[in-house]
Formats: sequence, C-alpha cells, structure tokens
Amino acid sequence: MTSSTYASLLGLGAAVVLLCAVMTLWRRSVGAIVKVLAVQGVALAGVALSIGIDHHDATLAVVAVLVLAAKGVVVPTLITRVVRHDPASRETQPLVNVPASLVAAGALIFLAFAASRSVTALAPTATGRLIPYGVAAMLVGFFALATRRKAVSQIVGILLVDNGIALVAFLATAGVPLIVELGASLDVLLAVVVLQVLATQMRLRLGSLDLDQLSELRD
Amino acid sequence: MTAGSLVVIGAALGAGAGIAGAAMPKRSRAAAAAVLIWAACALEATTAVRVLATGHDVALHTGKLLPFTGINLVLTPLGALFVLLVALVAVPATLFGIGYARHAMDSRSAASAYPVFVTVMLLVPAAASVATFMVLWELMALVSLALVLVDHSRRAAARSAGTWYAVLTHVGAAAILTAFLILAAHSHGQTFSDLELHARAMAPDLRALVFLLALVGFGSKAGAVPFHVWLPKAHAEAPSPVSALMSGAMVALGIYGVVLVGDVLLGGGPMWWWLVVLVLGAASALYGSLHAANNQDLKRLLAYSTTDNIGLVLLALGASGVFNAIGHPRLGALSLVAALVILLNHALFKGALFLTTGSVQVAAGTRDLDDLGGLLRRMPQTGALFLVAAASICALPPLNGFVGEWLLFQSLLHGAHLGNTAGDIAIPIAVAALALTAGLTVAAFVKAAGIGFLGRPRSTGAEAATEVPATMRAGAGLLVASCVVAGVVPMVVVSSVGRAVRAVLPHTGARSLVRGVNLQLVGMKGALAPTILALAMTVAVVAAVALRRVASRRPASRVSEAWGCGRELVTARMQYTATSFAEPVQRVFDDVLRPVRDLDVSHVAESRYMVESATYRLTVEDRVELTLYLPVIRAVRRWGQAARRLQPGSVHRYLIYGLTALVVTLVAVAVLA
Amino acid sequence: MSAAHAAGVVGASAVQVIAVAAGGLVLLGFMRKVRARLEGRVGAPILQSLRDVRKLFRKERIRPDVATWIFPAAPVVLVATVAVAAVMTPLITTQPAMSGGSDLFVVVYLLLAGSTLLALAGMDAGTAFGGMGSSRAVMIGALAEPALLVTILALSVTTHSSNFPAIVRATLANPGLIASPARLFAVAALLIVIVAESGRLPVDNPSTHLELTMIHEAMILEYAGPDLAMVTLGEAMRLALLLGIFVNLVLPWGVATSTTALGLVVGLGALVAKIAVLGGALAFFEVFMAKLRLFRLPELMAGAFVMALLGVVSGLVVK
Amino acid sequence: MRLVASPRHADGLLVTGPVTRNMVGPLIKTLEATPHPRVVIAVGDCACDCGVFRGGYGVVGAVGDVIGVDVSIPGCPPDPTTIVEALRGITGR
Repeated sequence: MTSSTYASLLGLGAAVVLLCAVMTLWRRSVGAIVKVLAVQGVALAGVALSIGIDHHDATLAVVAVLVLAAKGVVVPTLITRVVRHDPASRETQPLVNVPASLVAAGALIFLAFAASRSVTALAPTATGRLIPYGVAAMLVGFFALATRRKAVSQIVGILLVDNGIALVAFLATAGVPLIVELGASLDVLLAVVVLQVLATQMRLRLGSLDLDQLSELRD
Repeated sequence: MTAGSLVVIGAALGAGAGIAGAAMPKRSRAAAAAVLIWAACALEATTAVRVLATGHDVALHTGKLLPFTGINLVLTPLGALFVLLVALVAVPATLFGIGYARHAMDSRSAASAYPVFVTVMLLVPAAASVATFMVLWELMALVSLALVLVDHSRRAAARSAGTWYAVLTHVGAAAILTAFLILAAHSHGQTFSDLELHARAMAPDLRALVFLLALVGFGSKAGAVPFHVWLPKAHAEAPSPVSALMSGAMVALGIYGVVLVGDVLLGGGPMWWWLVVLVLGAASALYGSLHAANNQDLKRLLAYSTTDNIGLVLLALGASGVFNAIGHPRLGALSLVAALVILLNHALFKGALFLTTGSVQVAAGTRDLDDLGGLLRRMPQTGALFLVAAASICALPPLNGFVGEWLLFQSLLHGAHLGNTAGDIAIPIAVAALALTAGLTVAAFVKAAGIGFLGRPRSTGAEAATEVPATMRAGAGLLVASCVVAGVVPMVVVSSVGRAVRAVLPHTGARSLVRGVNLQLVGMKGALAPTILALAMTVAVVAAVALRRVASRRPASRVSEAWGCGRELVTARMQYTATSFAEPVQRVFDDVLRPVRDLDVSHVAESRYMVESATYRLTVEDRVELTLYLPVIRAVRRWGQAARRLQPGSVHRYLIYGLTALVVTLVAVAVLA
Repeated sequence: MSAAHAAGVVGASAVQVIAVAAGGLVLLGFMRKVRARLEGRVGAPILQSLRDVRKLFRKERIRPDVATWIFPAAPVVLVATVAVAAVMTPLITTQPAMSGGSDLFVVVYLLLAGSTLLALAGMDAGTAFGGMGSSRAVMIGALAEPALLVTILALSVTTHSSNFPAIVRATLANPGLIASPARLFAVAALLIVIVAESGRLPVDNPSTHLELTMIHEAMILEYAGPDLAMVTLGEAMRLALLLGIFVNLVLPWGVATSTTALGLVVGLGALVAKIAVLGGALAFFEVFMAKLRLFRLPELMAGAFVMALLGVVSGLVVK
Repeated sequence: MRLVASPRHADGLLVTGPVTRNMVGPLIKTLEATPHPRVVIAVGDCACDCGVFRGGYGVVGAVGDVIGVDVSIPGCPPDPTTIVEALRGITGR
C-alpha cells in the first residue's frame, strides 16, 4: 500500500471519528446518535486496520476486527435495544442548546490541536500528525457526556470518549499491545452492560431516563 | 530445614488458622484456629530463640508475593526478642479465646481475623525492607481495626472507637512511610541494611526530620501522650483477648519501631532527639497514671496504664539515647536493657490484667467498677490472678514489675552525676516522674482490685457472678505464672534482653548483667538479688504465720458482721465506690484534671428547702482529647459542610467539573509547551 | 557460701529482726510515756505495749462475713515485708545479711508492698471506714513516693550507689558528707516522708477515735485478736526501721564495721540510744502539733519533694 | 486503761445509761463485735437498774436485762474513786 494512500486513509478515518463526535452534538434524536456511534466504531476499526497493514502487524489486524465487532456492531445494537423499549427517550433536550454546543465543540477542537502541538512536533510521522484528531474527539465526547439529559445519551458520551482515547492510542503507539486493547474493550463492554442495567432500572423506578430525577437522591 | 523456612511455615500455619477460623463450624472454630496459632507461635519462637542464642541473623528473601520488591525478612536479635514477646502474649490469649469465644468473639469474621492478627505481629519484627514492613504494618492495623469493630452493630461506642483508631493509626502509618521514604531516597536499595549504610551520610536536619517522623508514627502506635487518644477507646471496645494482644504486643511493636529507626537505622543521634523522647515518656507516664487513677471503667483504666508504662519505656529509651550521645555507652546499654525489660514485663502483666478483666466482664456482665465488688469470693481463681497481676504492675518486690523499675532507677541514678548540665536537670525530673507514676499506679490498682474484687457486690450482675470456664482461667493463669517466674528468676529475661541490646549497640561491650543468682551492674556499684529476696519473703511469711498460730491460744475464729458503728443495716451502698475512692487523688490533681462536676437537686414540690433527691456526677475527661483533637475535628466538619454546597446532586454538574478540569489542564499544557 | 557462714548470716538476721520487733514495741511504749509525762499524766509503763500485744494474741480471731483470704493475709505480709527489710538494712552492722542486694530502693518497695496489701485488706470488710482509710492512705502514698525516691536519689548521688551499706560506709569514711547541703536537704525531706509513712502527727493521728479523721487506723478497724497483734507489731517494726534508717543516715557513728562481738554490742547500744533520742523528740513535737487537714498534706509533701530535689541538685553541683 | 476506736480492739465495754428502744440493736451488735474474753461494765444507777428513768416509755430495761453485765458500779453519778476501784478490781492491779 503506497504511503500516500495510507496517509490519506488514516486522515479520512481520523476525520470521520472526529466528525461523528461532533455529529452526536448536532443530531437530537437518540436513534440517530447511536447510528453515528456505529459509524465512528467502523472508522476507528478502519484506522486500526490500515495501521496494521502498513506495519505488517497481524495482532493489530486482529485488534481492528475486534474493534469493528465490538464498537461497530455489538455496542450499538445493545443501545438500540434499550432505546426501542423506551419511547420517551427518543428526543433529547440537551443542557446546552445545539448551536451553543457546536461552538463549544469548535473551541474544544481548537484547544485539542493547540495542546497536542508539542506531541505532533515530537512525532511528525503520518500517524503522529493525526493525534490531535483523537484528542479532539475525546474532548467533544466528554462535552456530549456532560451536557446530555438522557441516560442513554450519557452512555453514548462515554463511548465517544473511549473511542477518542482508542484513536489516540492507535495513532500514538502505532498499535496498542493486544492485551491492553482487549482490557480496554472489555471495560467498555462492561460499562455498557452496567449502564444498560442501570437504564432499565431507572425506567422501572423513576418511570423515565431523565437524569434530573437523580438529583432527589441527595441527602 | 533452614531457620528461614521455619518462619515461612509459621506464617503459613497462621494463615491456615485464619482460614480455619472462617471455615469451621461455630462450635469448634476457636479451638481449631487456636491449635494452628500455637503451632505458628512455637515455630516463630524457636527461630527467635535460635537467633538470640547464636547471635547471628536469619534471613529469608523471596521475589514472589510482593510485586517489584519481593518479601525479605531478616530476624535480628532485637527482632527475635519482640517475636518472643508477641508469642508469649499470643499463646495464653488464644487459650483464653477458646472459652471467651462462646460469649463475645464468636462471629466468623472475628475468628478468622484474630489468627491473622497474631501471625502478622509475629512477622513485623522480622521485616527487613520498607515494602515488607509497611505491608505488614498496614495489615496489622487493618486486621486489628476489624477486631475492634467486631461488635460495632451492638454498640455505638465501638463504631466511634473504630473511627478514632483508624484515623490515628493511619496518620501514624503515613508519618512512618514518609520517614522510610526519605531514608530510602538517600540509599540505593530499600532493605534496612541499605538504609542503615546510607543513613549516616544524610544531612543532620534531614536525619532529625526522619527521627521525628518515626517518633510520631511509632509513638502513636505505642500510645505516647499526644497520640494516645485512640488507646482507651479501642482497648475498651475490643474483645478481651484482642485488647490483651494490642496492649501487650502491638504497643510493644511501636517501641520496636522507635528503637529500629532511632538506634539501628540512624545509629543514635544528637542529644536533643533523645531529650524529646525522654520528655515525651515522662509526660505519657504522668498523664497515663493520673488518668488510670481517676477512671472507673476497668478496661479504660488498663488502657491508660498502658500509656503510663509506655511512658516509662520511652523515658528509659530517652535516657539511653542521652547517655549514648554524651559518651557513656555502658549506661546507654543499661537503660536500653531497662526499657526492654519493662516492655517485656508490661506485655505479661497487662495481658493477664486484660484477660482477667474479660473474665469479669463475661461473669458479671459489666466492667464499670462502680457496679462490681465481692468478686474474689465468687470468682476465686480469676480474682487471685487479677490481684497477682495488679501487684506486679505496682512493681511490688517479688514480682516482675519490680525488676524493671529497679533497672530503670539504677540507670537514672548512675546517670545523674555525669557532669552534663542537660542530663543533670533531666535525670531528677525523670526520677520524679517515675516515682509519681509508681505512686499513682499503686493508687489506680488498689482501687481496681479493692473496689472490683473485695467488699460487697454493688449490682445484681456482680452478685450473680460465677467462675469462668477453665480455658479462660488457664489463659490468664499462664500469663500470671510467667509474671511470677520473670519476677523471681529474672535472669532469663535480663540475659536475653542483654543479647538483643548488644546487637543494637554493639560497640558498648556491655557484658551480661547476670551474675549467677543476682543482677550485678557492670562497672557500677549496684546489685539486686531477686531470687534471694523472694526466698527471704517466703521464709518471712511462713515465720509470721507460724508466729500467729503459735502465739494465739484460740485456734477457732468467729465470723461476725463487719463493724459499722452498731448500725443495723450494713448494705453495699455504704461502701466506697471507685469515684469516691479516687476522689482524694483527683482533688489533689484538680487543676490538671479539671473534672466536670454536676450536682442536680430535685426539691419537694411544697417547699424549696426540702430535698427530694440529689444526684452528683463527676466525670474526668481526657484533656488532651478536648484541647487538641476536638478543635481539629470541628474545623474539618465545618469545611466539610462548606464543601457540600459543591455537591448539588445533579450528574451534569459533576461531569462538567470533570470537563472543566480537563480543559484547564490542556490550556495549561498548551500555554506552557 | 559455706554452711557455717550461712548459719551465721541467718542467726544475725534473726537477731536483727527480733531486735527491731521488740525494740519497736518498746519504742512505742516509750513514746507514749513521753507524751503522757508532757501532758501531766503518769502514762502506762514502757513495756505495756509488749503486754498488749501478748494479750491480743490470746484473744479470739474475728473474720467479717464478707472478707476473703486477703483479710488474714495482710497482717502476715506486713510483718514479713518489714522483717525482710529489717534484715537488709545496716542497723547494727554495715554487713547485714543479703548486703549484696541490700538497696534503699528495695527497702522502700518492701514497705510499699506491706502498706499496699493493708490498704486492700481495709476494703475487704466492705465497710465505709475501710474504704475511706485505704483511699486516703493510697493518696498519701502516691504523694510520698516521689519525695521518697528523689530523697534516695539525693542520698545515693553523693556516694554513686544506692546500696545502703555502701552509703553508711561512705558516710563513716568522710563525716564531712553529713554537713554537706545535699545530705541536709535529703535528711529533712526523709523526716517528713517518715512521718507520713508511719502515720504519725501531723499527717495522721494514731490515737484518734473519730473515724472521719483516721487514715491508718481506719484500715485496721476490723482486725481483732492475733490479727490486730500482728498489725500492731508490723506498725511498731516499721516505725523502728524507718527511724533506724534515718538515724543511721544522719549520724552513722557506732554502726559496727567489723563483725566482732564487741562491735555488734556497741552497734546495738548506739542504735538503741539514737532511736530513743529520736523517738523522744518525735513524741515531744507531737504533743505540740495538731493534725494537718487532709488536703493540706499535698503542700507538705510538695515541700518534702522540693527539698529532696534541692538535695539532688546541690549533690550534683557540690560533688 | 486505754480507750480504743473499735470494739474489735477492745477487751471490755463500759456501758452508761439505760438501754432505750433504738439502742438495743447497736448494744447487742457492739457486744457481738467484741472478741472473747470480754468484760461488760455497767456504770451508774441508770445502767444498773434504769435509775430515775425506770418505767419510761422509751426504756427497754437496764443493761443487765439486755446483755450479761460482769461489773456494775452504782451511784448517780458514781464517784470517780469507786469507778477506779471497780476497774482496778477487774485488772487485778
């Protein structure tokens, strides 16, 4: 695979990951957000695969497939199952309205690029230059996590942050050792399962997945 | 079968006892764990005796178990002495525990935590690297905390005792860890031998910081005055065999720490270090004995008397440091021997006192002296054991407390005229503190024994008290017997302590104090013949009994009511109670204790001059706790309230805190980079 | 130790104990006689206290219904501990039995053992007076202890050892020691402590009948017959021993340094004379002294303590 | 003749005045508290035969009626020499 196509492929993958993160802020309905998450998972797997091929690293390829399976397919289906049961959680009224959150996302992306300037200066390789994308995706994911009302979109927020971190990991260390990746993805799966159980419980107890009900729990 | 493997097998047996404690059915749980604990103690004790006899250490290093550093245990003679001390207290306490388990310590968690506690205490003196020591130290603290909280569900006091104990122990542990880290930073490795090599090259003020941190850390575990506050609370709430172990063995490990850092790792130090230890010791001795004399709860009284005895040990330790610093190594060795002999004796008689108090609590249902009385008639063996143990803590001649006090007095006496001004001022004050403590200890324990065991029972519980099962009496009996043996034949104790001291202060050439039957001070005039003294006393008692029998014509003795000025009804309420007994001493030290007196009189409805009933209550609070600790607690609580406003309960607020923190750091990184 | 020497030591110590016992009772009688004479009474004959003790031995023993084995044990242990202490102290000769282990510290703690057990026995009968007596005795003991130990320190500092015969020998060797300020302060403090330990005026009035003022007497209210005889004997021996210690520290002349028969007789004579003079003086002052209020005692004891401390400091400075 | 603080230490009880109702108990208890061999001496007419108080509503009787009396000294009040003589009679001096 020639280096230029490799570089462009990487760029495309990282850009798609960042774009998806921003899309979650932009789209309102949870169903759409979950689909965006799936796309981000696929893009992330793509980046991992291309790095694996470029470095002729078989384990990285296996990791890519795993990421594709977990983040591209399994997690989104789990979340859609939660969403399908609960019609009320379809539209979300975020804490910060959509235009304001998009502006904030922009600021965060700018901050990410500024902060990781020294990192890119350190490793001017194809992967190194794209690290700010991963950092930006993580920041935007965190912002989405902080400003969503519905429990489901919070789950999506956490997954966005995790994808951001995974992207940075792939780009920075040219592939995270298999065990670390397995561990991380296991964590994510666990988190999703727990949150799913939490969501169902919330629906049973509080009747809705709105997080504001939680504030009554304070003593 | 190297000695090192004995230590490992011992530890394994201890752990096995822990599992047995948890797994076995309720009835046989205590007995099974006891057998395994005894085996563990026996193995560790044989290794310790071998180390003391041969004089060279037993080392054991394994890479496994602890990541990065691995476990390394080196049993030096000093450590061996403390392993023996722990074993000497643990075996009888476990025997006591078998009978006691049916009443108080029967829960699965207690039965499994107790063996682990004993095993860890057996291993702490053998720890030879910072990592192993800290792991064992923390394990000891946590397991003992679990044991203190054994019946937290039933008593709120146990919960508060647990919190006090946890906080103070971990403040101490933090201080110890910092001290060790500073030492380790200046040496290549983290084993104690490396630390010792490089400690001498450190800057003096850094060495002073390390010493003071260690003194704070280990002093809080030992129960020296400003940090003693947890002792009365934790010991009063813990089950009796546990408080016997804590007061006898765990507190001694605090002193082991001070000797380890002060004398072994830092190799002595400037005089002012040890003057601080001496003053701390004197303050603890006075404060502890004063509060022991004015306390009505038997276990709290014993806990304060632990602070008092630890004060005496620190006094002797301080004196030893001062003598070493001003160039009198032989005197330094003598006062270190005195310190360790007092510590060993304290472990024995304090263990016995706590066990017998446990029996009293089981039989009479209470440990408040104002509700006890007349127990010697109802519980003859436990009463007699308590009395002998009380006599030995009062340092009365034929018993072991006396030997320790004599050694300390001799070392202070011979240190008095060394021509060093600071020493000349410190020594008389130390003797005065020692003397007043001795007087107050007698006051405290005559009260405890007299009010608790003699006279008429003051409550239905005490009235109905009956003797406790055999294992409990045997446990306490074992300890009291060792007290008597250590008193009449102290050669064994003093010579083994002498060997440990010669390992700690090698260059002093302190030959053994033991000359055949009596103790001869090396190079100084002063000798004590405890065995002959005990023999003479028995002969004298036999002669006196014979004199009375021969001289009196009427062998029969008549039993009649006690003489109460001809009053018809002589009831238990006419007797002195613990509060009234301590009232003269408390009034003499009134401005130090500042007790809270409240007298409320309820008048007859018709006229103010006719009194229906008047209740007088006098409570002596722990002034250190009131002046030092409560302001800190109030401040922390105030900040806590203020911080609560940061927590409105909305999930979003918390996430936004996280995000802002991340953003701020990234901005900082961006700006700085 | 060859058998002959051992027999000699046992014989000598037996003689010393009997001397202290009989001497104590006679001293008690003598002091009562001096008080009586000063108060214009004829007073009982000097040997009356001996007869009293013999009579008490013949009376019936009474045990309170609530008492335990401590009640009969206390008088026996009191007499035994004072006897052992008497054997150790260099009263007649500077080589008493067990002189190797004869230490002021040991003597003090032997007396402490006796009085502690008596305090316990006081509470055994379960009456109010016994508790009161023990509580006060223990309070005074706690206050007298510091003064006593620092006095011993003051005495031992100048002679670098707390071994009692060594101190007496050193004082005999250079009489200048007695006039030294260290010794004077120590001796004054010792006198106050002795008055407190043996329960004489102004600390405690031995011949009081008003229970509320008693300290020592209240503890032995329950004893009758032989027990009372043993307690009286113990008290008398304790008084004689304390005065003997005081006398031998102040003016040790006459104490036999060699073990010749003549030396022993001279020693005995000197001891009796000195104790008689001191006992008489004590009785003389008691007639003119009133009992101090119980809570004035801390000041007295603090005074003794400070004087002992001065003794130590001046001992260190003068050297 | 020495006055002692407690009947336990005493050899003899010197009782004066008639025995009233509330003092019967204490008198018996005091006698019981005194160890044998003991002597009871009733001093004065009131003690010997209730004297002027005979028949009083509070009086139970003379000391002799309540406890055995060994020596009784008449007289109201008995003059000191007869008391001393009687006491000397007991001690045989």
